[in-house]
Amino acid sequence: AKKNPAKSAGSQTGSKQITLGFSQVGSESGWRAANTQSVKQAAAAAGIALKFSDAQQKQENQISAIRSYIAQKVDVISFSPVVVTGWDTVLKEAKAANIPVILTDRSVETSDPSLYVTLVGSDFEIEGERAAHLLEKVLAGHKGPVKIAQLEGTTGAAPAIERAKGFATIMHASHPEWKIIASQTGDFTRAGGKQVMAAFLQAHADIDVLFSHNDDMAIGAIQSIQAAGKTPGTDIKIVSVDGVHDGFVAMSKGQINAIVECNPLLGPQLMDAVKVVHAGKGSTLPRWIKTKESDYTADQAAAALPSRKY
Amino acid sequence: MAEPRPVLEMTGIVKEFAGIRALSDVDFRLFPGEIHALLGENGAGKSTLIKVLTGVHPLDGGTVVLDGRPVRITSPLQAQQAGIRTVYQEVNLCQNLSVAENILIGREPVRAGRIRWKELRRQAAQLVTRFGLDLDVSAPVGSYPLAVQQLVAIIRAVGSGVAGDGGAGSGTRVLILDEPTSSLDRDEVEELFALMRRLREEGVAIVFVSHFLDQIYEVCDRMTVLRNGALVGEHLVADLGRVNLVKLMIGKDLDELEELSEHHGQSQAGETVVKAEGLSRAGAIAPFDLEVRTGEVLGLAGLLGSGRTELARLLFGADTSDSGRVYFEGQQAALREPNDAIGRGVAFLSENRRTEGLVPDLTVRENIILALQAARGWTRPVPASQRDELVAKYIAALDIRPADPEAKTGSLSGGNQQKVLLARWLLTRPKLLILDEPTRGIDVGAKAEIQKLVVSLSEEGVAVVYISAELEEVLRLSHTMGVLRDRRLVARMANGPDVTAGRVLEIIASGEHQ
Amino acid sequence: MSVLDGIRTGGGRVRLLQDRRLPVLVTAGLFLVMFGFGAFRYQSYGFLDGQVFMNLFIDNGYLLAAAVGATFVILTGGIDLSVGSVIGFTTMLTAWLVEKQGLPFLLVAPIALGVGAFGGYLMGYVIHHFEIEPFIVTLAGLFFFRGLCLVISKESISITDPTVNRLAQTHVPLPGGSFLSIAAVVSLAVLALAYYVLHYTRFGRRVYAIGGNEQSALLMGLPVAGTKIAVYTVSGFCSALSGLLFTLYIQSGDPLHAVGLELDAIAAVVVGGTLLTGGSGYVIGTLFGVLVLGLIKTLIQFEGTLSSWWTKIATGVLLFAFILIQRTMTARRRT
Amino acid sequence: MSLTSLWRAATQHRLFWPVTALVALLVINVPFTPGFFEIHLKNGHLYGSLVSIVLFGSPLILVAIGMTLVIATGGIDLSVGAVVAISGALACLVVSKQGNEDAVGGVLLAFALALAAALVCGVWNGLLVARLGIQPIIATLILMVAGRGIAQLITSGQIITVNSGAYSLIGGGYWLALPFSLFVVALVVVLSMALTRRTALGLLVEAVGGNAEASRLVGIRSRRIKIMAYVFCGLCAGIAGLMISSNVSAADGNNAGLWIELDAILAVVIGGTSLTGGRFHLGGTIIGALIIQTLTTTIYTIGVPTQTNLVFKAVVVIVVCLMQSPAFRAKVFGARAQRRGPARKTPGVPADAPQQMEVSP
Ligand SMILES: Nc1ncnc2c1ncn2[C@@H]1O[C@H](COP(=O)(O)OP(=O)(O)OP(=O)(O)O)[C@@H](O)[C@H]1O
Ligand SMILES: Nc1ncnc2c1ncn2[C@@H]1O[C@H](COP(=O)(O)OP(=O)(O)OP(=O)(O)O)[C@@H](O)[C@H]1O
Ligand SMILES: [Mg+2]
Ligand SMILES: [Mg+2]
Repeated sequence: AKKNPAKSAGSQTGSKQITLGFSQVGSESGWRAANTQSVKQAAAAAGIALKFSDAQQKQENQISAIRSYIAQKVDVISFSPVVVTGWDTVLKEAKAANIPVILTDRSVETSDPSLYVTLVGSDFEIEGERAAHLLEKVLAGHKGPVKIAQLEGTTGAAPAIERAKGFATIMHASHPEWKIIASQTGDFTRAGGKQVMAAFLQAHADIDVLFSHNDDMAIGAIQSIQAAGKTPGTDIKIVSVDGVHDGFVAMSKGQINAIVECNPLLGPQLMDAVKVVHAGKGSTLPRWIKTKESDYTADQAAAALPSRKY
Repeated sequence: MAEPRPVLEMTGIVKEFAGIRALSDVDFRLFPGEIHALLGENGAGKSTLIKVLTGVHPLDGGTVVLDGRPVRITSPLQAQQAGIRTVYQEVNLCQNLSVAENILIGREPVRAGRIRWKELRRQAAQLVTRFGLDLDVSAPVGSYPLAVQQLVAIIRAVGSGVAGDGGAGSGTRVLILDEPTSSLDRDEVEELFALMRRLREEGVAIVFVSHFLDQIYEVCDRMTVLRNGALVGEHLVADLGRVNLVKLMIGKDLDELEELSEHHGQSQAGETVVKAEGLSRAGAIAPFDLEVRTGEVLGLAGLLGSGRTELARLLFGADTSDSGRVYFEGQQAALREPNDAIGRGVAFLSENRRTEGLVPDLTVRENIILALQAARGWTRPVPASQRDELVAKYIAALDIRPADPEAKTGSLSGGNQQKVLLARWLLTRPKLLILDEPTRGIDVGAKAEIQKLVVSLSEEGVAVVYISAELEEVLRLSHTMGVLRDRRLVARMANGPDVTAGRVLEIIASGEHQ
Repeated sequence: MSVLDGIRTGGGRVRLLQDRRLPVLVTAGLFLVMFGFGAFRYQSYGFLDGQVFMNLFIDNGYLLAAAVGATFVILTGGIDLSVGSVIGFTTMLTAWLVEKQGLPFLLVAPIALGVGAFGGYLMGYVIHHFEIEPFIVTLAGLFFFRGLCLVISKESISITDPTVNRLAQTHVPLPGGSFLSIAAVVSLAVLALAYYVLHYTRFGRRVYAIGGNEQSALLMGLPVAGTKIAVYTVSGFCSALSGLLFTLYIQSGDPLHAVGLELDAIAAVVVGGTLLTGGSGYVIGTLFGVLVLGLIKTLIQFEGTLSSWWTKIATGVLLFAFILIQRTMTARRRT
Repeated sequence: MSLTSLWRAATQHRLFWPVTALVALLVINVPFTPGFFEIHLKNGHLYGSLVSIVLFGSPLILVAIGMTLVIATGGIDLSVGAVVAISGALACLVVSKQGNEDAVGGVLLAFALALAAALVCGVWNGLLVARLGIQPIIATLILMVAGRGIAQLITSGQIITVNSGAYSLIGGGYWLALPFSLFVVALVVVLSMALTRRTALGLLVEAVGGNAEASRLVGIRSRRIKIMAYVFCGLCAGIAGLMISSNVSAADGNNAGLWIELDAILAVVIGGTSLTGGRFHLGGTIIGALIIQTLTTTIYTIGVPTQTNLVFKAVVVIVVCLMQSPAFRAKVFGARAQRRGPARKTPGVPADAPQQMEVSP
């Protein structure tokens, strides 16, 4: 059922159609799936020929994918870096082949900023900070020390590290009374969140707040909290990141108190950028095109729920 | 002349396996330039003594003195470096390597650390031919029959001594051969003996283990007899007659052997059990016809590599045939897998017990029950009571030691393992029993038992195909004889007083039968 | 002795049947067929550009180095699961020493190699002397080294060291305008060395002997202990080397680098026709194994229309198709 | 005196070291979680660390049991993780498609389909290994890779959430105040014990694993046996998949059962079954699985810093394995053992042996 790619190879056949080579990190979560979805749809809508490849969470795959895009002489290359470091070589090759590069979702560390045109995405560290601020709202009126349990994402993964960092910054800056008494990785999965939370509840009778690096872990944790005979959202306040559909469902039930949205639907923004870049006006773009995101608390949940696409 | 100093002296040797004493306070001494027989029943402790000496098993007690210096040998490597070369009972070669490598590995000719392959093959070929063999030394050793492999193992052991290269092995002081002849034919045995004598002249001390008394009396100067892991005595071969020797070994007189003389009365020709027409397998055995009736013992004679095993394997469906048909009790059978044949009441005792027979991790009981169980299928286990009774019966009947159904089969002595495999097939009550080298590594007493067993089975109407490297045995037992040569069945004849070893050898040599 | 003539002829036949080079040849052949297929299907994308072929080496050089090490272990009938973690650890250690401690790369490299080799040695020692299954010991190794990565730092460290950059970006030009990376060249050198060691040194033959039958090898008086431990040391060393190549390739240390790479390495070895039971196989086969895996990736990337899950499925299907054909072509009659 | 002999007998027992390790691990928790061994009733069901160990450990136990049989035949199955994902995904898909997710009928249908899929996976592996003679590790690697893809194909990359009391029972629910999964595991264990030890299957499996060629020559249909083993393993993984997804009432094609194959193999080996095939011990496997689950829980409860989780796990694993290794004990505690070893007493030479030996002139 594979169509002969030669047809879709716009750039070769001289037509005006733009070919975009997009290398996705992988498909590790619902969030990611929504992200992929959005990119594909936006490309179709914008009439851009998309060459998509999935790196299965492996940087080496992403690099060789980018290489193959260079070999295929696509017009624009875009990718969401699996890690922040180690892109110089391949990006230089892209530059040498003068193919412009657009980052999505997360940024990279590089010696030479001219290696990519712009970044379409969000900033995990800031998400962490936003989470902390949301928690302030949630805890409004609460007196005395706050014992926080943290569900980290996959150890070593950028979002996990940055979100923790951002949260900690605010905490240390302005909340001496907050204390993280337990922190473990739940690998961004529901099962992980549930198991870890169950163990936390055994070990610490007195957790006031749960900060979860994504909704899935929070949802898992909620089940453990209930199993322990407590009411999530009341006995234990919960703040999490992402804003996937199920997260909002939980929030509308009052089980999650607040969610920091991290919007995967950046396809349209990306495609706009691609067009601009291909038109050679890349320099006009900002270095960082922020995705449209907002923060939600339980009271807004019900209203927002219907509009959640992912 | 004054007695020379022993090259090797072992005193008070003790070895225990999980509390069982395999050797208790055994003394053993070995003089330069002698061939010393190590004798005993199956399980007496011969191989264990050898393994303890060469550092395969750690000593539990006792001392070893080599050339007057006490030594502690903890690995076969050390043993080799001390000038002790060994051919262990079960052929120990690396099937994946070529004959040449198996002979010389560890002592490959190298220049600047680089193996000289041509030279390696040359040396190997030289050793092989020196032994009167003619093999393709670059073929994987696994592709040769067991007998050939055994010869290769021997060549490896003695080779080093003979081809005095500078390697770790030069200057063999002691050569140990644990049942080297168990699967050899006369000619190879002759070659081996010639070599042993040559080495004896060179002052090498040789330990020789065998269950063939004639061979003992043919080459050995001195013998040490073990029983149940204890020393029974050391004698000059000249001083001790067979009867006494046997008596020493098994602790009771043995006259059954004589009694069981030239049995091959009229095979009360029953109806045909198996009939092969033009059965063949390329490269292994030429098309042959053959027929065995109930109660008939068909003996197959032939030299090493003549195709006896192959013939047997075809009848059993262990290998698939290229051409020809097989009939069991009249109707034709397609043998794709062994269990096609087993379903028709065929049993096959392989000559190669280690790779094709035993499941070493399983207990004696499990190994014995295996064939029967396989026949019944996994859904119908043999009832425990019946199983234990059967197992107990055959352990007793074949005198398997230790008589413990829970013992790990892998830890049994060679001969006892062979008996376990025999028992495995006997309790399937086969109609056709194919025995390939059934008495390999079996001691005199047990051998007689097994031969009697064959006779009684045939009297009960079981058809038997009997393969043995020992021509006398075949002649003694079989009603009809088949002679193979170069993988072809060249002659079939009824056995009788007129059929003698000489005559058979004649046929083998000439290749046709007048 | 003439009775053995028959045997000798038989020998020829049987050897023909069991020629151990067959799997390698088949693998190589199939690889070429597959490549031809790709060339035909994606010609319009410059698949035939010599560089696409060279990229196979550039993008899989580190895998080749690791797989070569794994070949040694597998030839003895063992297995090494720690490969991926050791690679990850090496990238981390290198990056940390170079960037955070400011040591020169040329000093760090030998340290890293030493650490990897020592790790392998330890595992080999435990495996042999304490008779614990290689699978488990090296699995513990897998956990341990991955853990060490994180202990060094949870965050990835990018390497800005000029030496590294130079090494990473040097192109070794080849006739026809295409080029190789230093890493690719090194990995090919390792391959050649390994071939020499396995086929022209006593050590190499001992590796095969142990794989053929460890018990026999012991009774034949070969230094089994030493060889086995050495083999794991070699594997550790190759993994570390692979880690360095990976560092050059990616110019960063990341605690999650090369997760699960051990399976790729093992797959490459096995696809290359080596038996996991040991004793049979050629390191050259491993090269083709690596190339095949790399080619599968490349084909999928050139296809460029596959969604995430179809990528996985396609990988599995291609692998299956490959092994199936290889299997049917090398299948031989039981004797 | 008799006590020491009793002690020796105990230490001889196969399960001694695994059980010791398990107990030790459990005890480690007490200082950190004083109420570790407490179990009390929380809204109608038992609640406590031990309970959750069993609850979360059940899937691993199941997978490990299946793996044990495969390993006993001399094989290995890397695809169990993928199978877990597939069955979970399929079941959740079916349930979520039901109008009324709580309808028992729909849930049972989901189970049936999921297990059917798992069975197919098992057959596939079995055929590759037994019929085509592909090396197990690579044969199952194929499904390990492709299976994840299939699972994601089913969920189309999303996490399928189900809100079905009936469905959440099997992996997350309680029955008679006990985790329901406990009963499932118990059932499977009893079944597999019966299957292997009441019939001759166990013996035949061990024979095939112990010496394939010999087994062929005694007429064992080793192919069938192997295929059965892989099918059984697939089914176990399938049930585990149902449990895992039901436990969180959601199917995650990408992460469900990720790397569970390694833990399962680990459990099997810790339980005393050799990867080379042959003898296998289901009891040991269960202990092994519990050890691993306890280890996981311990890491969470005693507050090991995230980045040292793996080092901690590695150390525990290696210590457990060393303790089990006779060679290690011999080398380390060897010295004493030597001395305690039987003093050489004069052996009983049979009476009829010649008392004085003639020596050659
Ligand atoms: N590895 C082992 N573990 C336990 N018991 C053993 C082991 N090896 C040998 N034995 C026991 O030691 C005793 C002597 O065995 P050994 O092989 O020395 O007998 P043998 O004289 O060589 O007999 P055969 O003539 O049949 O070869 C036997 O009872 C055997 O069961
Ligand atoms: N040179 C050889 N190369 C490969 N296989 C061989 C060779 N010689 C013999 N064989 C194998 O050996 C068998 C033929 O010898 P076979 O063992 O049947 O004869 P035999 O009379 O039984 O010898 P033995 O007395 O040693 O058993 C076949 O399995 C054949 O494949
Ligand atoms: Mg013996
Ligand atoms: Mg034979």
